[in-house]
Amino acid sequence: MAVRVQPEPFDFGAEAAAFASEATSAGAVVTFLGVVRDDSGTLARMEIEHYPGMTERALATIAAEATARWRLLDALVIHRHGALLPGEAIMMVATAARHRAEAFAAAEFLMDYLKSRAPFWKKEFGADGAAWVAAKDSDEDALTRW
Amino acid sequence: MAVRVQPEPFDFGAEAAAFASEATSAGAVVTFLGVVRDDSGTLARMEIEHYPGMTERALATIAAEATARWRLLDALVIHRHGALLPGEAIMMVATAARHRAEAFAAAEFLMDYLKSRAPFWKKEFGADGAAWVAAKDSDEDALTRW
Amino acid sequence: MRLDVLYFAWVRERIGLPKEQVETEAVTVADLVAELMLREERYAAAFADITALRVALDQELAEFSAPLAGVREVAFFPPMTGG
Amino acid sequence: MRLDVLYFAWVRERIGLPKEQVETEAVTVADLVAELMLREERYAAAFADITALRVALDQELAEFSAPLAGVREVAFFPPMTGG
Repeated sequence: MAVRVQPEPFDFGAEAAAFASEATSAGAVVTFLGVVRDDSGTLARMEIEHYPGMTERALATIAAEATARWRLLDALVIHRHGALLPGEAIMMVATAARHRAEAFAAAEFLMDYLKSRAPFWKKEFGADGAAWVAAKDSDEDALTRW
Repeated sequence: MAVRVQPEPFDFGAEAAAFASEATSAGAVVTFLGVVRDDSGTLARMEIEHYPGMTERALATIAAEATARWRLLDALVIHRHGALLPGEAIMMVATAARHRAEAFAAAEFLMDYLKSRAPFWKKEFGADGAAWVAAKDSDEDALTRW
Repeated sequence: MRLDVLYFAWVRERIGLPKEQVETEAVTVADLVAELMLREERYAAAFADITALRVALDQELAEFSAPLAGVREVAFFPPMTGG
Repeated sequence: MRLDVLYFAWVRERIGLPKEQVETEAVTVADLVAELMLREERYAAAFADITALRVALDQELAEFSAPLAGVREVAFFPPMTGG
């Protein structure tokens, strides 16, 4: 199980390949990649603030819970902070399990908890100024299924 | 949308990276990788038979249905046939959508349909001889949720 | 009519060939199965438990009650195990 | 007691600093919030709608009714938007 919080870009393909090749007894590997979208076409950049110390603890707690609950063979969470451009990767999650149902459920659980329980805050800088991204009720609601 | 049926190995990391980099307006990319497991420790190899012609049609139909239903920006299915060794990648699926819920649902849908509706048959060759892998009721049941 | 009949996985192994041409007047898939089972023991063995089999007509999954009119290719195989 | 109080995102921007030390006798988080709001308009503005805020005690999410006894670090921030 690994958790990384970093300002630097990460190489999704290389991380996914390394994760899969190390999970040798897994039958199923699921990855999720989150990318900065620019729906309005006016996004100059996104800045992600986080709470150093608590972030790593929250991610490790979430990953450990997913690992125990779905008997994962391995789990990986990488989350960036700082300035990101549209199209850049924000974060990724990977899970390895014997069967696909566990790998999928654990990856979705990790994402739902990351969205609402890990101390990250996104701010968008565009043509019309800057604004903090508001939390979505749907993200909070997504937690109730677990 | 792309569907590939091939005996050759594929490079999961490179495929995942290429898929993600081409889905430029996606906020969410999900990949699934299926690997030959050797639970008993006695598996020498797996052989996957398929129905040339129908396989490609079935996969294209499934991928098109997933794309329409979850408004995917892109979808990829790669499935190998022929002889595979334990630890080798059997197949992968990738989905790109604006939001994570759609990308996850479409990937799980693709996997459930692939398991029971695409004409592939697995045979395991081990120390005790060879045996066709039996279809699991749970795989058939998984289809009822969609 | 003349049909291409294909067999996969253990159906292929039991019958002992992957493909053959069959001249038949069978109206449905079930009729064709009944006809094949009368041929030889290996066919009877392959089709003994029809609930363990699946059929595709011209590369689309179908029911055993489906009519064969207009069909060119029939395939018999066990439940699929892809993924 | 002396607490490290941290602010993130728009809470940080409204209050105008990321971190400060606060000497307080507040029993609960809510007491601390009430005390801070009396200080200056910028605190009152930041804490005006408490339902829009979250709190962490020693880097664990907590309720506003939670006691501060034994706590060293308190952080206030809006609902998180990671992922």
